[in-house]
Amino acid sequence: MLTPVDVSFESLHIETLIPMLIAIVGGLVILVADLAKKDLDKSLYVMLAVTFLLLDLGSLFQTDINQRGFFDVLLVDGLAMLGQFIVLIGSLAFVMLSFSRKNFHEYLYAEYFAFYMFMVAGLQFMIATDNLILIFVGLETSSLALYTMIAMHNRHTALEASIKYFTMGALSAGLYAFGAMILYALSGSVEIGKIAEVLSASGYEPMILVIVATAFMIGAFGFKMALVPFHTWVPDVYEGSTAALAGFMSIVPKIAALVVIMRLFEFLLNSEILWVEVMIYALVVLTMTLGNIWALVQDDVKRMLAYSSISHAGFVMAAVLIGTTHANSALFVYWLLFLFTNLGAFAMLWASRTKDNSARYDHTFEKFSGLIKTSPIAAFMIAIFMLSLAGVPPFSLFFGKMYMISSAVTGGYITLAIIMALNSAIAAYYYLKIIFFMFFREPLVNDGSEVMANAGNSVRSVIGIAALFTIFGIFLVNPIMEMVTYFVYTSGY
Amino acid sequence: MSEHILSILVFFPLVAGLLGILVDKDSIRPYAITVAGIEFLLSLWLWSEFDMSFAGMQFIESVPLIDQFGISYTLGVDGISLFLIIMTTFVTFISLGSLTITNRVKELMLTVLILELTMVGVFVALDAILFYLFWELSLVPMLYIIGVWGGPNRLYAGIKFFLYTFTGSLIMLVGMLYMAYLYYQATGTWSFSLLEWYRLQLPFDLQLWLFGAFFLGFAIKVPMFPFHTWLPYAHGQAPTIGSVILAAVLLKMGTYGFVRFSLPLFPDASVAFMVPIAVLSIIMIIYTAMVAYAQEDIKQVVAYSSVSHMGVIILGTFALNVEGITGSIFLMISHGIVSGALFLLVGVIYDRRHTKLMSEFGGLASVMPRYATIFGIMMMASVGLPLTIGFVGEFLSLLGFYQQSHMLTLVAGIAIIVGAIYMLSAYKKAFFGNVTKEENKNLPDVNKVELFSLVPLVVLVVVLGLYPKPILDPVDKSVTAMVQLMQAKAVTEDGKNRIANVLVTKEAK
Amino acid sequence: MENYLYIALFAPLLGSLTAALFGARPKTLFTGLWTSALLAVSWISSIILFMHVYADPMANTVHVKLIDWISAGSLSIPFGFVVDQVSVTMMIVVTTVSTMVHVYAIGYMSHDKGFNRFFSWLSAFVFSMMVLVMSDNFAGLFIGWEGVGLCSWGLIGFWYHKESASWAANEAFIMNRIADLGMLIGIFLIYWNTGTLQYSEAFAAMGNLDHVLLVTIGAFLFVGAMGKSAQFPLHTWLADAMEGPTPVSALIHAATMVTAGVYLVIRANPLYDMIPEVGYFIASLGAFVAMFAATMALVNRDIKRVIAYSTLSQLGYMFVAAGLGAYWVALFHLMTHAFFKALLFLGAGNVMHAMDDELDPFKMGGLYKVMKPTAILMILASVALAGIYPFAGFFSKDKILEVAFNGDHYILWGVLWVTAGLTAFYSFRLIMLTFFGDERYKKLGFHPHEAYPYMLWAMAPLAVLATIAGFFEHAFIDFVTTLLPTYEFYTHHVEMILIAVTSAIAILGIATAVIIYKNGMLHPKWMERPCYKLLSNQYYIPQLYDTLFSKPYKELSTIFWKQIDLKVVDATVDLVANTFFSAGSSSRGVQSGNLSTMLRWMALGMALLLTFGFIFVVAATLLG
Amino acid sequence: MFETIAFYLFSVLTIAAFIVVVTTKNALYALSSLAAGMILISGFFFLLNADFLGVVQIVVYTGAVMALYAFGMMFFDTTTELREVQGNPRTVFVLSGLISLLLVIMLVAPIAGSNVTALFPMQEGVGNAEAVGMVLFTKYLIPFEVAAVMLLVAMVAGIVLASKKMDNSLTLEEDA
Amino acid sequence: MITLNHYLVLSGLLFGIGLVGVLKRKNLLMLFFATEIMLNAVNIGFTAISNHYGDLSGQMFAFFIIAIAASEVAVGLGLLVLMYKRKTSVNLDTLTTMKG
Repeated sequence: MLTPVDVSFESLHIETLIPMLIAIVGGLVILVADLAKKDLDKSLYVMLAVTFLLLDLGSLFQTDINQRGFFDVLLVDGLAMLGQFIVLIGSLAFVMLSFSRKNFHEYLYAEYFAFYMFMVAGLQFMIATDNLILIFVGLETSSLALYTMIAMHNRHTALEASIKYFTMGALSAGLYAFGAMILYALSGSVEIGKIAEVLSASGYEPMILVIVATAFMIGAFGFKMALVPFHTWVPDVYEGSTAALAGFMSIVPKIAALVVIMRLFEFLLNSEILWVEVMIYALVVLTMTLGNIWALVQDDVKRMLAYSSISHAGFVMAAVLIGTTHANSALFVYWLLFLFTNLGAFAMLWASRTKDNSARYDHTFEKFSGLIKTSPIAAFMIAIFMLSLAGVPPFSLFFGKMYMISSAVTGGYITLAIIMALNSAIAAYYYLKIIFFMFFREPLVNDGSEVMANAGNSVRSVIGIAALFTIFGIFLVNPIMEMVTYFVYTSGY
Repeated sequence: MSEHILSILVFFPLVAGLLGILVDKDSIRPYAITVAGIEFLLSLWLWSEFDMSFAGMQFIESVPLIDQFGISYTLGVDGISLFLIIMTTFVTFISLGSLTITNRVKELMLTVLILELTMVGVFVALDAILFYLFWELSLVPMLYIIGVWGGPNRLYAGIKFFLYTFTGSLIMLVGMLYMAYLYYQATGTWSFSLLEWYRLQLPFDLQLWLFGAFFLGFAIKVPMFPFHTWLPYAHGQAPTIGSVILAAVLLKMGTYGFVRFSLPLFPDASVAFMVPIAVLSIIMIIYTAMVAYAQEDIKQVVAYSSVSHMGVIILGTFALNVEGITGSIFLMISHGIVSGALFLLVGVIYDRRHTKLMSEFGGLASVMPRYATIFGIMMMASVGLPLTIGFVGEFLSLLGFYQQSHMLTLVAGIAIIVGAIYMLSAYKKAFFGNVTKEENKNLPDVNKVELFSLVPLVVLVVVLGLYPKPILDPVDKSVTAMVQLMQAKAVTEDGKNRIANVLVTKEAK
Repeated sequence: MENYLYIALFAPLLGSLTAALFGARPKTLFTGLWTSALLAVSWISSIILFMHVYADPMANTVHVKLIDWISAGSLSIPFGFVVDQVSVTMMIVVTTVSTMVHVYAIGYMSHDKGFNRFFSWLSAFVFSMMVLVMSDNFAGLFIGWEGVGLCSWGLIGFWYHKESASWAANEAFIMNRIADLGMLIGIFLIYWNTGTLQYSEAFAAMGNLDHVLLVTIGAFLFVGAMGKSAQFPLHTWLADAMEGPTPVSALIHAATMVTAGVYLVIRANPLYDMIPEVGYFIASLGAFVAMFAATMALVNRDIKRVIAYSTLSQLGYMFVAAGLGAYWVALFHLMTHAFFKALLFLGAGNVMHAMDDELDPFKMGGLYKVMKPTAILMILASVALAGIYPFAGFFSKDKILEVAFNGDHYILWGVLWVTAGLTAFYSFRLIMLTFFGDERYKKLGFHPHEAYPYMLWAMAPLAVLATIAGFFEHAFIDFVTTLLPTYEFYTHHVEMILIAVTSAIAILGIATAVIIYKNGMLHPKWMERPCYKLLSNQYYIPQLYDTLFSKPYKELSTIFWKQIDLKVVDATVDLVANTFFSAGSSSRGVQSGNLSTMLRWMALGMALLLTFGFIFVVAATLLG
Repeated sequence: MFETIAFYLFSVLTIAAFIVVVTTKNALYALSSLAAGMILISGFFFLLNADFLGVVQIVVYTGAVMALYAFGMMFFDTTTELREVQGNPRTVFVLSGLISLLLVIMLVAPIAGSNVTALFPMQEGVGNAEAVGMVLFTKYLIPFEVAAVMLLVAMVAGIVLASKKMDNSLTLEEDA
Repeated sequence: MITLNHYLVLSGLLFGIGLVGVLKRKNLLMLFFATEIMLNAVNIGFTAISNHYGDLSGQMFAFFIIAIAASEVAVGLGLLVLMYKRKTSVNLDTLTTMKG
């Protein structure tokens, strides 16, 4: 007969749940508001979203580190903290972009913003646990919401993007499930911590199954992180969705995936199985290089940025490969700085979005030619973000790159460090390309009014903030490094 | 006040430049010139405040920037960098003063001021990352100058200039990071401060690798053969002011880097690489001189000539003795002045005829005697005639390197011959003979504005040629200290022997 | 005394600078007068210095140190000047000749629009020459060395609109540069081995240096000397230098600059005393050049070039003396030669003036009637050159022959002896062709006229010196040998015979010349002779250099630029860049946009991962 | 013994059914054989005495999912068989063949599992359903709730995407 | 005797079949069928293992996978409906506007 269990409330550590709870509640509130009164203006929803995200952010730091909650399903360690922090910052920044001057189809829906909140919640769950089940569920929650949001932009490209993303997502879900199954088969547990224990106890035997599991996990998260050859969705999905959403995708879901990857591969890489290291090394190099090379030949800025974000993903995967505390903190530092730079870049694209759907591309290079003549401020903004992406000091991302490369050096991966350096050099070309168009060409397409056509005030302010962070990043790097290193170190990575 | 003079020097142009946005575009010219002038005066003030009797770093300012990672905002100046700074501000001032461009002049002025910030920054930075920061940042304004005011092929030239140097310096960055890591291993704390790094004594093989990394960065900037091909394009396409600053200052960053980083950090590697580098620089000297001789475009002649001269500078640097290094530093300054002046002069004729082909000219000496005279003086300085500024450095560099290798110096000495050949033949083509072209018949001679910029240069060329002492002494002091440091740090026998021990030679005298 | 030194040194500079101020202006007679005046001042102070030093050669040498010039590491070079027996002699020679030439030039250049520029350059030259001779260290010497090079460049190319002139100027400069490299290396050697560049200290330190090293130093320094004194194989520039105005030739390419090489050897006598083998080489080269140049002078059809070649051969004589250690003899001949050769050139200048810059003596003849004074002066100079008693040339040249004989270098002596004859012949060939015989110029429609009187007066002092200088021989010996090593003659018993023999061949040469060219000229068929062609083409050496060096250099440079720099070095850089780009553009098709393909890429990734894994496992199990 | 037979029987059937699913041209066949396969799989669940799961399987799949698909198929008239032009089928079979081959080979490897201790052991005399319920509402409470959110998202998404509102696109209209 | 490996192999095979479907199908609807197959294959595996260890987590996982599959179906069908409205086709070859 089943013995009744009594669960004391304290043992639950409810505070570990609160952040996600807030996000979910936010989503529900938005839905309810919509039910209560039809066609409220989007601004209300945006502000609701912002409010709840802020609450969420605030509630993040009231729990202490390395706290487990709810029968040890939730795990709030430093990684979780940082991950959620970045996710929330990113979501906040990008949701602000919904205040576009032009109105797009998805903004007619309260659901859009509800999805946004649910997605954030899903990602938070994914981050704040080491339980493969919860990771899977969280991941799917966020993904499903994301697919829908993309489709809701409601053009043929958006639909196409959504379907492609969805289908490949389904495949990767299958891969994930299979991988998890093998791990479970090996260890009889679905909690990464336990799996690690058991495997190291059994000396990673049978090695062959460990390898299978790893392979499938690489496949699943390679898709999320857009590592070559699992990257093929990226350019199309970015192109199909709005610049705002594309920017979001380039930052937020990836950090969630990164955290999981760090949890998962931390011990797999420490196993004596050389294969894992080699494979990831190869993936990193491939992703960095090919991403760059394909970005070189793009005609559309957004698509170019898509490829470049692939390359950046490869860049941070290097940190996972290296796996030292230095590297792991470098990863977060890089991502935080990358967040603001990319935010700025995509926001500029978003600001220049028009409703001319005749051409395939929204943001061709020609569109920006001679921008310095027509609207210099915009030109300088874009220039700053591009230089930062290219890693030209003193713009913020340089320090990310620097710290990352230095982690490679300290980790003993000199060759990798040099490859990273050379890749940054290649990347510089396509970032400069748009600068060349803006500054060294005569205006041909438009009188420049178009470039700020879609920029509402909040979009402008977001751009401004991003620019500030990018320019004065040099002064933020130190606190960021301190914080990140503390969190990463305390959670033992 | 004077303890923050370096920061003032660095950031004054930026601040003034940003304020310049408010100035109306018709009156931006005087504004910018004034700013540059003040900057120049500031640098002179620095000179006056500078303690000649002290060999080490002076006016050191240090503010932690990224404490976590040992990056700090550290500035300092010693005899080696002092005159490069003054040269920079001076050249900027002159080139702004002689500016003839009229379109988008406001942008140009501000760009040049920002460029000045970066250039001064490179020479005063004592923190590797700070140095790198200014180093990279200097590419952007220069790219802008080339890209906006350049010739028809400017995009290609610009991208080539940028990517080439960028690639090199990224490798250098890796080197720096590794260096910092070594420091970390040695001391347990991160630091990018150069003065801290000087205290490291590295094992030989590490030195080799790191030297290689730094070498790429510097060599491409210098530019050393075979990395020099971006330079002709950049010069060919850049507007006069761009070429002047590029030749006068930007190239010096590379050679300065060698002196500031490669030599004191990796003495043994410097010794080990001395011969290959010397060979490279000899190829540079002779080969590019011959290429210069083959040019049809007078600006290209000057461009290649500066590559050739940089070869001599490198040679002097790698003499690894006080004479050579002092000479090379003096040569940096003199080449800055001379090549700057030559580019200005080319600009003068270009403004008049809008062509740079020597075949278009001929017999200018009779049409524009003053111009011809000034050009002649500058040419002689560039050929390295005694009593001009050009001689001192070249003489010392070769003299210095002679101690290391007789044969190589003998070959390198051919510089003074081939140099004379291309310069004289170019001068002959452009200035001698009869005036053949109708449009050359009544070209106006140099006017007041141009004289304003050229005369000071001429004066400098002669005065410093006659009396280089005020510059040589502080340089010599700092270099002596540096060579002693290298001597002390050298780990290999060969290193110890090759690096001329100052003390001994001093006694011998 | 220092002040006199400074005056002597800087007066010409002052003149040059003032003239330069008017450089671009049309002729202002003032500049000519002013510079000449300043040179006179310099001349006077040189005389005073001479007196001072002469009074007590041991004690009274003036030595000043102006300022430190270059000091780096253990190297320290001052602007130091010394007035000792040798340098003061040189000063006298230089100032005298140059003063005269200046005065002469006022007339000669009077119709040239570059009048002021000319004087500026000319005085600048004198200044550099003074620096050269007065400096007390090798670096200072080098300054003057290059300075005179520069000035000669400016003056040879004075009529820059003439292609030939500017070409000759560059040739001269570059050839000198080649030599200067040698000199520079010599200086480096001296510095690194003695630790100083001061003459006195350096020579003192050389005593305890390895012999081979000394030989190297001597050799390299002499390379420098060869360039300046246009010794074979660096001689071609001198003849071409005649493109310059005649006063220039007189001053630079006869009297002063070209003798700098000799001066260097004399100055470095402590060094060359230690290395007789090099000295002997110098002497033999000198002898060879003497003969070589004389032969070319025999047939040349250009007044100035003939004189130039004779200069060359006389320099050869000087080197013989210097090389054999008879430094004072060399210096003595240097001095006398300066006087009569300058005179000769100025005379030639008059002739050119008369014939509107016609240089071919075959177009002249019988000019004696119209320009008697010039003719007399030139004959006088030629006699001196030929070495007929009692003219200056006789004393100095005979001494050199005697030296050669004395050192038992009979071959050298023989060569020089023959050369003496040739010298006499060609100089009188010139005289005859120019001033006597039938008046060929008439048909060519020239209207020759005598030069201005003051030009003639300017020549007069030189003429006097050319006549009487020889008689100061003994005083000269006593004076200079207080510094230079004395030279012992063991040939007093044959002295008279030698003199007789030499004079004989000289007279013979004159006689033949007179007879052959008394009326008309050599029979045309002579001109067909290969040897004649060989000589008149200067042994084809210029052509040889052109094909051997100039042309290949030009071609090679073009190849370097067009083929290597653009097609190889630069191309590789672009290639690297393009590979990346083309890799991108060719492989972007991977992104076909078809969902199935995308899924298959993912599957491929998985397949690869698993395969590698499998392989790895198999390998691991096999390898254990 | 019975287990063995059942296993092989079910396996063969399932595999057959699924092969039909992936190969047939006719959507109806595919759908029905998929349903069949699902039911057979639930059979495995019962074999592995996971009764609760078996029930869920039948209910969810053959109930909900199949119904959905059926509805979908009615919506797009799949009576007209959709011609699938294959790029080159070889790649497909090579890839998937390779993968499944490797999988099979690798999965033959014996599981050590010696030092594995069950977190939630199945006690004697406790029905699977109760046990599952117990675990589900303690340990897996959070995932359960999240799954609820997920289903909500999915539901709303379905509604939104299929709704009339999507027919006219604001994105495509000028200056809105 | 049926060991765990039998089940694993089976699940592997089914997964492979699903994969074939995913790669081969152009009809999106039927492609989704294939994904369902994959997930179910995994479910078998999980249940088998959970039975092998006598541990319930596996069943839990399977349970959640079923839930996930279901919701994917919902979203997927929604997308398909939308697509069909636009293109009157569910063939994924019609979705190739974005490439390169």
